[in-house]
Amino acid sequence: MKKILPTSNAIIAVISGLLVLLGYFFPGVFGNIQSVLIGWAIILAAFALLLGIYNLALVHWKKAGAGGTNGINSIVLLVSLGITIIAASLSGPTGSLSVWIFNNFQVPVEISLLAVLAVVLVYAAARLLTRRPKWSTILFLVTVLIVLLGSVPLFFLGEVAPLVALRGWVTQVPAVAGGRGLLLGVALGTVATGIRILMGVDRPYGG
Amino acid sequence: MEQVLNSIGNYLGLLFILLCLGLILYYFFSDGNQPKINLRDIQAFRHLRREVDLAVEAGKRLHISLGRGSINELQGGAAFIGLTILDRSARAASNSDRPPMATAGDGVLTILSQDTLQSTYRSLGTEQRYDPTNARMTGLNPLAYAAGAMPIIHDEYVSANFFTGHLGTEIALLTEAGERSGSLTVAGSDSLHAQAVLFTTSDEPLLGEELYAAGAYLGAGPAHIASLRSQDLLRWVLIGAIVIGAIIKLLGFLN
Amino acid sequence: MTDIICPLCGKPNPPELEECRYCQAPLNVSGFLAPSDQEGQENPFILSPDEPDQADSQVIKSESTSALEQSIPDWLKNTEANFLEETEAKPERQAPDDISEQIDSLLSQPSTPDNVTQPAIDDDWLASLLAEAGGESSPLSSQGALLGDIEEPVNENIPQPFIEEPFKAKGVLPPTPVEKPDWLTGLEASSKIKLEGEITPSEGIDQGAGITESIESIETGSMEIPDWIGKIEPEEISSNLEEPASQIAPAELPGWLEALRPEDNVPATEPVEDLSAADIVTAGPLAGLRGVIGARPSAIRARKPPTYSIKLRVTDEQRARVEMMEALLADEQKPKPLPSQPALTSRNIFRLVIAAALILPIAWMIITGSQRVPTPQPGDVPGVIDFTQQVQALPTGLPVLLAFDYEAGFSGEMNLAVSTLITQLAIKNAFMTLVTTIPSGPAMAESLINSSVGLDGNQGSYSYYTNLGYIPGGTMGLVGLALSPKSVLPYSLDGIKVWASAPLDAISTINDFSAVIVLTNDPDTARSWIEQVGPTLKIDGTPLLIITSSQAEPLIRPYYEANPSQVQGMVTSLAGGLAYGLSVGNSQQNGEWDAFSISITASVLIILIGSISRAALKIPITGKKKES
Amino acid sequence: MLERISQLADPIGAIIGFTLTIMVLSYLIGDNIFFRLAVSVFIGVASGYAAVLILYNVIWHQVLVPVFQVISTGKTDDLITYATHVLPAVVLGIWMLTKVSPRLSRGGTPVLAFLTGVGAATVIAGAVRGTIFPQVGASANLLNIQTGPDELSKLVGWFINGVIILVGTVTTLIYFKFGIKRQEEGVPVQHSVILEYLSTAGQGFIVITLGVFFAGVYIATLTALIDRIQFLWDVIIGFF
Repeated sequence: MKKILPTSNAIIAVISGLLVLLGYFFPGVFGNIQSVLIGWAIILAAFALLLGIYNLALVHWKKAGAGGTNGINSIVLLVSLGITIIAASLSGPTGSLSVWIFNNFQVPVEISLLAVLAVVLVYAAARLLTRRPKWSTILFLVTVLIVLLGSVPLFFLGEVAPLVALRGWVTQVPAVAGGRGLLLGVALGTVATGIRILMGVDRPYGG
Repeated sequence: MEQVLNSIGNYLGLLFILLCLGLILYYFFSDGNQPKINLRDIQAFRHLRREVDLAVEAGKRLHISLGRGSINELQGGAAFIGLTILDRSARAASNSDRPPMATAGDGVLTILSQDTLQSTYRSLGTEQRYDPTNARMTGLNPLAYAAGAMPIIHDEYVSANFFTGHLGTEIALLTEAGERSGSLTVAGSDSLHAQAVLFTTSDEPLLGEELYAAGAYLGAGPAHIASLRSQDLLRWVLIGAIVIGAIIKLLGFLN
Repeated sequence: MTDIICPLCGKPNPPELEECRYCQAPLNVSGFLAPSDQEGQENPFILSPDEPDQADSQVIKSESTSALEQSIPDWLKNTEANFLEETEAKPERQAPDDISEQIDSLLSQPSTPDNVTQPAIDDDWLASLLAEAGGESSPLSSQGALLGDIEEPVNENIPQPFIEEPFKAKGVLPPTPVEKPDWLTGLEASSKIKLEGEITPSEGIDQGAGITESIESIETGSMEIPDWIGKIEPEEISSNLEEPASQIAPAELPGWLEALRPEDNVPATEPVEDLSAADIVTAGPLAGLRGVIGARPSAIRARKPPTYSIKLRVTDEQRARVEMMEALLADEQKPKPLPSQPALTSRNIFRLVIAAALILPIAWMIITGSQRVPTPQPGDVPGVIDFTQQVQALPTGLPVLLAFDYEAGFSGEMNLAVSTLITQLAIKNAFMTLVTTIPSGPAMAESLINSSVGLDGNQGSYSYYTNLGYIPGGTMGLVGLALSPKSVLPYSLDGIKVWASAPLDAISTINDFSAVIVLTNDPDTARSWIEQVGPTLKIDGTPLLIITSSQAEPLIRPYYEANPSQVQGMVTSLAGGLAYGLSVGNSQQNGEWDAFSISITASVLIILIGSISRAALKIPITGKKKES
Repeated sequence: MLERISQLADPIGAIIGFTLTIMVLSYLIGDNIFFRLAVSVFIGVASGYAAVLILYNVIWHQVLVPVFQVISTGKTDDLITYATHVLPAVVLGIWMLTKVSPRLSRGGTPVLAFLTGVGAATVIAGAVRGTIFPQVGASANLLNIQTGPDELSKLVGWFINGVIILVGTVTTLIYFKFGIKRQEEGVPVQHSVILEYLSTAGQGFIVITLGVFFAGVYIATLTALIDRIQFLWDVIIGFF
């Protein structure tokens, strides 16, 4: 049994993967099977998301039991989780109550977190050269400055035409080149990773 | 060129995948006869390996962030890599007082990371050490995920963070937390804007394709080496396609 | 660790003491430093004391069997016999104590001859020596007196390698007085080395100097000496790490010779008397030992090396332990995170300064509602004109797929463009089919439509739309949506089966929408739409329009610039939103553009100053660098 | 802006948003309890909303409602469709719920294996069809003489830019090459000299790209900061 289980899991993964993959290239033959399997996977993903939320609640339930300031945070989290679930269930995801909670709790915190990132990022950029004194760092910072300066009319100088032109060129020529290379590299890695799973070599499902 | 690609696109795509599969299989099985490939040095992986040992020594915890990319998405590849690294770290730190902790921003990924930990401990014969709450989902949207993982970095005696999955701008919150808590961050992501953020905020950024080499560099098995070698070969195939295609276009054929 | 071992009682004493604290014997004379001494190389006795013993004794044996044999006087036989008796007696007494094999072998060796045979040699040697430089006798004797006691035991065996030297000499020349100078050369050379090696911070130097000068002044074949030294000294330095047989030997011959010298200072004519005289005359521990003449002292002292050898082994281990301990301590310190508090404070200050430098100008612009910076024109922002035209070209009243795929966090950047778009679609009376691939999308869509201005100019009055909600499954969800939307999202969030009624009843695949407009901040979500849904859209030429954040622009731009373009129109970031608003005659802005402009200027200055100053001042990187 | 509009009509919401914004921005000073409280609220709200949305969208609309419809209409087609498209997924989903318990969790692994297999296939197809082909095609198409400008002056610039993008793409790909030349012991192994130069050039292109992306990300976060300050100011003048 111990040996059979992992093997059977791998077989399940390989077969389901192959069917879906073939569906992409031979829609006529495998198209229907593919769409059915994808439909299943979508529903399963929903179940998995519920499991994830259960995990979230469980972790914080334990933390709340432990007490301390973290316990308080966990309690707050659980309470807000519960209230949101109840409120959104009663009024529906697009009900006025849900939208009100969304607008006044989620939106301000999310934007504020991004606002914090603005300071974090400029701070990191300011000390990057000290951190990694290399030619690539200098090139990186120069590029950042060019793009920033070219993206908006400067407050005191107004629009600096050459900078705008330079920014346009940098974003449309070298950046596109590097971006394509990076994307292709990532795609290569992705394909290889996927194929390892379809080969049954990588078994992240604990087979 | 593109018309050609479009016309026979499907079959060409299948051909490409089969080529990749064939190459991996070839290198996988011929690995025994051939001398092992030399991999170029990637500092991040060197430090990642050392950090695992140091963490065990210092009785500290490793935090592996698997990101929020569901395996059902295009970014699944990065998540799979994150799971590979989780497995390697759990094995290496199996005798540590504080087992590694995984955080994810997606349900399927959370369950998969739990499975990975459990099967790793099982294979080491220490299944009693498995605690499902060591694999956590900290939030369901990007910023919620990052915000939920920050307290772990601050409070859980984390000595090193590996951010190896699909993450976005929010990764800067995690690296910032890592810096404030004095833990090392080795990070890679498939998304370019996350890489740009990591380049400035992370101690050891992994650029682009480097993330996908993690398995090979962390000794996850010959299949990973084989796939690296096939990637190196397919790289030239792509380069050839681009150059030849460009020349053909320049000469005005296929229009 | 630099104990001085008492030559008499063999107990360790602190180096600063002049006398043994147990038996009051003078210590510094012999410089019996415990082998663990760091400058151990300076002291010949430290160089693995017990092996030299064997080495010496071998030398003596070989010599006694060879050239020296015939020169052994008869009287010697008796003393030899006595000595043998005693040396045989010793082991019994010694056996109880736990002594290493070296000592046993050492004791069992008939090392007698040397003590007695030497006079024969040194007799003549000293004669010639004194004849030529009598003045030197006193330092020599003193030196000999000092060294002899310690060295005799040490001299009892010298390994073969070294003995080659004198042997060659003897092989070449018959045992006649003529040979002595040559023979002596080796002795002098090595004795010089011996003395140099022996120099201790105390009076050792003077002695060494005295001896060497004397010998060199006497020596005829002194040109050989440098070679000797050159050859031997480095070996001596490293000898306590290497095979003793090879290195220590050269230094030892003079050892036993010098050890014997004092006995030879006494006229060889009447040894017995002299010995007894010496017995009485010389003071201190040496006197006591010498009184027992050759055999006994050597036997007694022969027991000392074990002490040293044991000491040596122990101290080696101790040194090893210390090194291990040091290494451990060093390792222990490594993983500890650096004391982060002070670093954190300094970083926090720096961070706060930056925050202030960013926030204050922005606040100033916002508060004053400044309008100085010109609003970007549609032509300046790539994609805006195409986007506007595509929206204008949409047929009236037909369904449009609107994907609300941006996080609430980016609403500050995107809401301007999105609300403008919603107003435009409302003007077109398009049926907005709202979908999303992120969990917070529906609420975002709902609140934006409620906050947008409808046809009648009232907020939230536009109701010609349906919210299908969330597409689970990410990429696969999008693929499913592209293939058959109604199977992925059969109902609206209100629970209505929208696909059964107009206008969506006409929709079978995603191509049937008059346009697909993706509102996303995430370049990867945009890629998913372009790559998964785009190919399906291309079949019928349904336009794919994107409103996105500036963080996604660099990735989406190539798709827009591509030929043929995979994205037919795009509006990016605040600038795009303003330009788009301007292109449809809506030019609302309240100091935000100015704030944006001044904050960019401030950021550029911060990055510049930060890089230059920190790089120039070489401020150490704060935080936990775990570089080894 | 969204909040600005809402807060005029809704003072309570405005105060809540104002307070939460201040609490989060306090992280600039350092990690503190207020920040964590605000973040806890945020996580709870976001996750709760997501949970409800998924319940609505999938479990309710795709799994439960069709059952009532089939019962009400009694159409066999619907029944068959449901039995093939939904029912197995529901069974698998319930099966997957065994993951809740560590003891039973192994039982649910086949479901995850299925999900993983389907996901891997999607990933592969998406990467090949969505990234590799379009990007290679677009790169090859750069120098399409048909799409080039007519005037000679522009044509030169167009050609140079096209070549630069080509070179950049190729050298970037070369930079990632993992295998390196095997050399005798002791000698540090590395790419051949030409490859070294090419990959250095590729590194340059990568760094420029990352710089452009970083600037984009920074502009986005900066806009968020401006939006927050605007919001705070609006609330202040809204009340005083």
